[in-house]
Amino acid sequence: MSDGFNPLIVGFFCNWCTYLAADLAGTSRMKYAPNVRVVRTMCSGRVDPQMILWAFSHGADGVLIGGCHPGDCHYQEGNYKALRRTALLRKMLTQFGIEPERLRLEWISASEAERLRDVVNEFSEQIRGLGPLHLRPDVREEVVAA
Amino acid sequence: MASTRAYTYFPGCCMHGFARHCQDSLYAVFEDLGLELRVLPEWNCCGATTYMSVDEHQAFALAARNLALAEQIGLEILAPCTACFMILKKAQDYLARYPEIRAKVDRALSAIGLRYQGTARIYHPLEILLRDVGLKGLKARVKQPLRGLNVAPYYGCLIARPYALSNGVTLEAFDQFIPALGANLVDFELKAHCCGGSLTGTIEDVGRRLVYILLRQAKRAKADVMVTVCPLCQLNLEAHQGKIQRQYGEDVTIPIPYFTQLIGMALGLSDKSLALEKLLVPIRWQPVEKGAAAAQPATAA
Amino acid sequence: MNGNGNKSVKIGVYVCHCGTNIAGKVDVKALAESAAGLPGVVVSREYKYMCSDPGQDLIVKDTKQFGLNRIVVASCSPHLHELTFRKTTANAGENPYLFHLVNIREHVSWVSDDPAAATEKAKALVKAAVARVFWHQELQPRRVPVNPSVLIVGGGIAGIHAALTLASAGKPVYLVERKPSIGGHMAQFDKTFPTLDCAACILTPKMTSVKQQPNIHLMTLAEVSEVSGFVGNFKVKVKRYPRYIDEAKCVGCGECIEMCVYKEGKYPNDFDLGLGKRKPIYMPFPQAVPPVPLIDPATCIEFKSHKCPKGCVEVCGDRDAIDFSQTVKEVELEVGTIIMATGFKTFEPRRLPQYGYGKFPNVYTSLEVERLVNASGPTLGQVVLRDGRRPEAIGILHCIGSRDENTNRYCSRVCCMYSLKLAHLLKEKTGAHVYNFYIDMRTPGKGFEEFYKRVLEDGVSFIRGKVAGVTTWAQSPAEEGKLILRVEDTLLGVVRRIPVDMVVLSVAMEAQADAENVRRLFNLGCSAEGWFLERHPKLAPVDTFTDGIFLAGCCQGPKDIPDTVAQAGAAAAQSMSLIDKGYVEMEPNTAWIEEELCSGCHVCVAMCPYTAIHFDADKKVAVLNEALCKGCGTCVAACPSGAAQQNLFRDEQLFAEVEGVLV
Amino acid sequence: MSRVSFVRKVKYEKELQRDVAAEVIATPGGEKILSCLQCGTCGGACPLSVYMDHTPRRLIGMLREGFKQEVVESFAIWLCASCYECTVLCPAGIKVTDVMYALKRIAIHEGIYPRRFPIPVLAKEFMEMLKGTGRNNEFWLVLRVLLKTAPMKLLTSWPLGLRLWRRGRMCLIGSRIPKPAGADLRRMLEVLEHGNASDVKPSNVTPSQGPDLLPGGAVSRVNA
Repeated sequence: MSDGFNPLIVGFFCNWCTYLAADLAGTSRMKYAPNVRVVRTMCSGRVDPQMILWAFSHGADGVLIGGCHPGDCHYQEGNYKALRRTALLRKMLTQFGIEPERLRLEWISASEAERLRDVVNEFSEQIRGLGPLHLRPDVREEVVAA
Repeated sequence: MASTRAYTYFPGCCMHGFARHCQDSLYAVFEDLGLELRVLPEWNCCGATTYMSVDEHQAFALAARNLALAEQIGLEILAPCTACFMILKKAQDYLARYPEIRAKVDRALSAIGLRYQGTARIYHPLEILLRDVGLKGLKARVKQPLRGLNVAPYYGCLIARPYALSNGVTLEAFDQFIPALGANLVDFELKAHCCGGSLTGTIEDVGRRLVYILLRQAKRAKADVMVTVCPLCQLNLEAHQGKIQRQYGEDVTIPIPYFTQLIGMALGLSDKSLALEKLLVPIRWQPVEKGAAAAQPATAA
Repeated sequence: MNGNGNKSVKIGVYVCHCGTNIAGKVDVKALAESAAGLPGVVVSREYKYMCSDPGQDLIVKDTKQFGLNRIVVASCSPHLHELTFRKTTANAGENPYLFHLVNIREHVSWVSDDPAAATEKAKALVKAAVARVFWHQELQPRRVPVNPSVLIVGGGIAGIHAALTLASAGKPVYLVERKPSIGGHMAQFDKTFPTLDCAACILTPKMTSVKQQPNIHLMTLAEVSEVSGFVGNFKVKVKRYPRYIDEAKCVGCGECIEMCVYKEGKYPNDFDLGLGKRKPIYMPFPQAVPPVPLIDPATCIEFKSHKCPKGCVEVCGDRDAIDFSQTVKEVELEVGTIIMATGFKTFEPRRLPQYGYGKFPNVYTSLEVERLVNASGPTLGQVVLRDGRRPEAIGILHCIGSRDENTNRYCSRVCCMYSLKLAHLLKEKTGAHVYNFYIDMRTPGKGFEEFYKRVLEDGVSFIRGKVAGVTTWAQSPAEEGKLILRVEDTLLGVVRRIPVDMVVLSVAMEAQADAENVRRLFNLGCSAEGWFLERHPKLAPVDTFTDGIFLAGCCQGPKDIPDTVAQAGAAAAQSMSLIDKGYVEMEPNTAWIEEELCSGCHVCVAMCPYTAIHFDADKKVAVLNEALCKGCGTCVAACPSGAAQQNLFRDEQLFAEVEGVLV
Repeated sequence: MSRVSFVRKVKYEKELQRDVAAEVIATPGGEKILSCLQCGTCGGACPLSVYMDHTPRRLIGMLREGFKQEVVESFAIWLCASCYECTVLCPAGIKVTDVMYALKRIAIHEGIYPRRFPIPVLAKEFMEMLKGTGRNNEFWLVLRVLLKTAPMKLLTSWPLGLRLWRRGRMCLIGSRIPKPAGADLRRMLEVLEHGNASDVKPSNVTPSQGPDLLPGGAVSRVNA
């Protein structure tokens, strides 16, 4: 990229909604920023706060969690659990010196390919604006241990 | 009225010229209803439908300057000319939707120490009357019901199209102010059909033909008057009646009051304060005697 | 330690070109080369089509030759080919779950502009997969028996055809229909294109068969209210609304209708779209199945005042079929598979006020005209306007609510053909001059183009242009009293004003108004327009993302009758293939709890939406019932001690994958 | 019987200028012209299409195919009264009115319009007046436009002017915004015109030399 910083973003996408939206974006040949790398989980409820911290401590500049819309969860309410966990984790992130905006949770259904594209683009730009995440080495250890 | 509501009034250029009577009656009616109009200081022309043909960024900047000035005051903006109304709303829409226009306009505004935020709320006065006075409120204030007067509503194009009217407000809802004044509402299918705008002055044959279609249809619908909400429509519809009559050999004489003139008549305001004598085609309507009017409730029509 | 004990891990990486789909953007050579250098990778190759037989053979051969015990394929979405390559892995003699698929097509090559960035992204994803697959373990799929009963939701032609197919193969079918009769939209049509078969003549025998087929349990005036369970073993609750006439006792003689205090029909008949009138007790239409009348409590005097002489009850006599005391009942069903056949609704043209529907009485929708031309319709097939006149000129406007950014962007597919059919029928019945206003004429079906030609030869006017609006303002005496259509004739290059007596709006097909609720009830996906989402647009058009639930007919998208019937047959076959196999294999992605690590904190117990976890008070640990676990992994994420783990998504696997993507 | 004459009509690819579509697409509101279905809703809806040499639909079709000359010289673009009916109804979501504005701008910029044709003159006079006073005065505007286009029309227009004058609806002394604000306004417009705030005189578009407009007739390219 021309302006130097190219953010690395880990995307945790649930198998039933957001992952499929990403598939649909592909079959629709929509173009979007290449910064998000997707890790598939069955449900956004599987996304462990430790996994998010793990990502930040291993070089991620942002983490995007994609789940089904409220009421649409394939497993009834895993997405609500994800919602509560991210809210809590955001508070913790500040203590580690990580801007809470680096963690984003979005509801994207299987048919919302355009939304997926827009969210990925927008989030990539936002993280680009925030600049690279520089974790202090001691904090990094702390985060890994957390 | 206990409390006075106030609005920022954006007159637009014609209110000082050929639409003097529109402005006079607007002031009279608003004052009577306890609504205050405060002229936007240092306003400039909105750019109208013409400027866009020469330079779009300048056109948007002209509108944005007015909006930025109005934002400093914070009151809702009233634009009684539907061209101004539409242009201001369109500018707001485009400035929100196209960052490249916004950037250019922001830069131009900042050169003169202004900042545009996009928070202004823009209304046509009829919208405000129906919202803040309401049909019930209007009915209650009618002193001189326009009983027996057949009124065709004519809105023209710019108030009815993409950037127009707040959510949910329809022309059909607008129509209701006519029965509220005690007059008969004429079902006028062409109420949002274009009057030709400035074509009456540039490509006259074509412009006049459009006006003719409207006048003829209003006459056929047995309208006594055709009420307008836009000063340019108002001028177009009344100024060319003689020429049209000669050209098409058909009597198309019909008074074209501005809506505040009609409302003012029902409110019992004086002809002078409503500038009725400034109309090119005078309204010939004799009010029913006071006793008879009082005997029947105004809502009967 | 790896996922396989201490046996050394040997990974094979296979990069698919997918023709140019991947190779056109991602540098597949560089990708394979970079993978070759990753720890544990023994062989790394790229190949044109990995999913082809030679591609799969390559994996099998390599596995044997190099002793591979882990396979990574970088190709398309796991929703497309995960199963394919798991089978390949099994064919190579390894456990199928020692495989991982990397999606570098849908998630990389198709969505990237810049080849360099795409290649970078693909490298990261492959690196992650290699790191992840290291931790994979041998797993066995779970087997669950399949209940042979099938629930079919919706009794239009799709539901009817699927029900008959399954029932004749001996499968028990529950057919649930919301309306008082089955038949759906097809029962309302007059003729069908392009053959002009009478719709009733071909549909009613099938409707009667439904009634006679002992394997079909028909429930009309019924709606599914709750769905639980999963493929093979769904539990469904159905609400049955009262008909106030006992179906078992009624013989369908119709004498009760005769004896109603209303001598004439008074209320708009649903089936005739309000063009005909019915009594409070009525048959939806003559060929209704079940052939039993119903009572509308909102209009029946007995319900309103309890003062009706009740001629209906009297004439029914000993049969005693009329029962004013019926109430809503809920029944519970157990089924193994479900077929959705909930159909469509027609576009509401009041949304486009320029066409004057609802304002001008002689503006009709195409469905209304189907009733008007139908010999058993409200006018007995006479095409007369609402004011009793016979139309002399008729305009049929295509694409109302279709191909329009302001309403629906899609093409409804059937409107051109049904408009041609209506043009033909209207011309035949009235002798009127008929105009068709179209944007593009779409007749791509068997016999369709021939039919178009026939209608052209009928002398119908075809004007290429979308009518901008319908008005009544006349510009000349010839236009007085007419509906005037203003249109640009785009082929002849002139603007025309065409006065007609009748306007037919060829309205779009839309998803049912409650499609969103139904979708949630059955846990289905929906397109933005509200159509139920098929598993794959080409290769799995009747499957859904919920195993065991299939789609038939227009609930999946606009289609004509032959396509609907074909899809209904396919859905029935898919359902049957599950039933006849007798069991389904489930993804072994269930969770388990490591007893030694469990601190007995109870957190996971509350997390599980399926009550699959309970607390063993003696051992003071959580215990997971694998049969109830659906594999969401929420408990795993919540477990503070790492005792809860999920197959295929173990912590080690996911952490390695996260680390891997962060090159 | 008069003699039949045959006109050979063919359009060669080399005559086309496909960049004109790109120019329109680049202006706000013009971005959707590539999704035009050629359905003709705009032409059917337009109250003025019956007077146009090319309907809006044809203009968009020609624009897409690069018929620049025909499009920009079209009389139709000047007939658009910007009533927005087409924009509201277009099934492809094209802001047809904005497309017409873009075409007018191209035509004015390139000076392609008939000499003495009032609409572009009106547009430019309007702009000049605004730069002067910040507001528009119809009396002077009409006077200036008529003087530049059809001085003879003053003779037929004066009765209406007189009637308005008598009723106090003609304002000879134009309303203008206060001096400092007027300077602001000019400065703002100049920033947009020149990209900086320096005091540059606005460039004047030269009107073309061409035949007078024939009613309903063709407008030929005149400054080539």
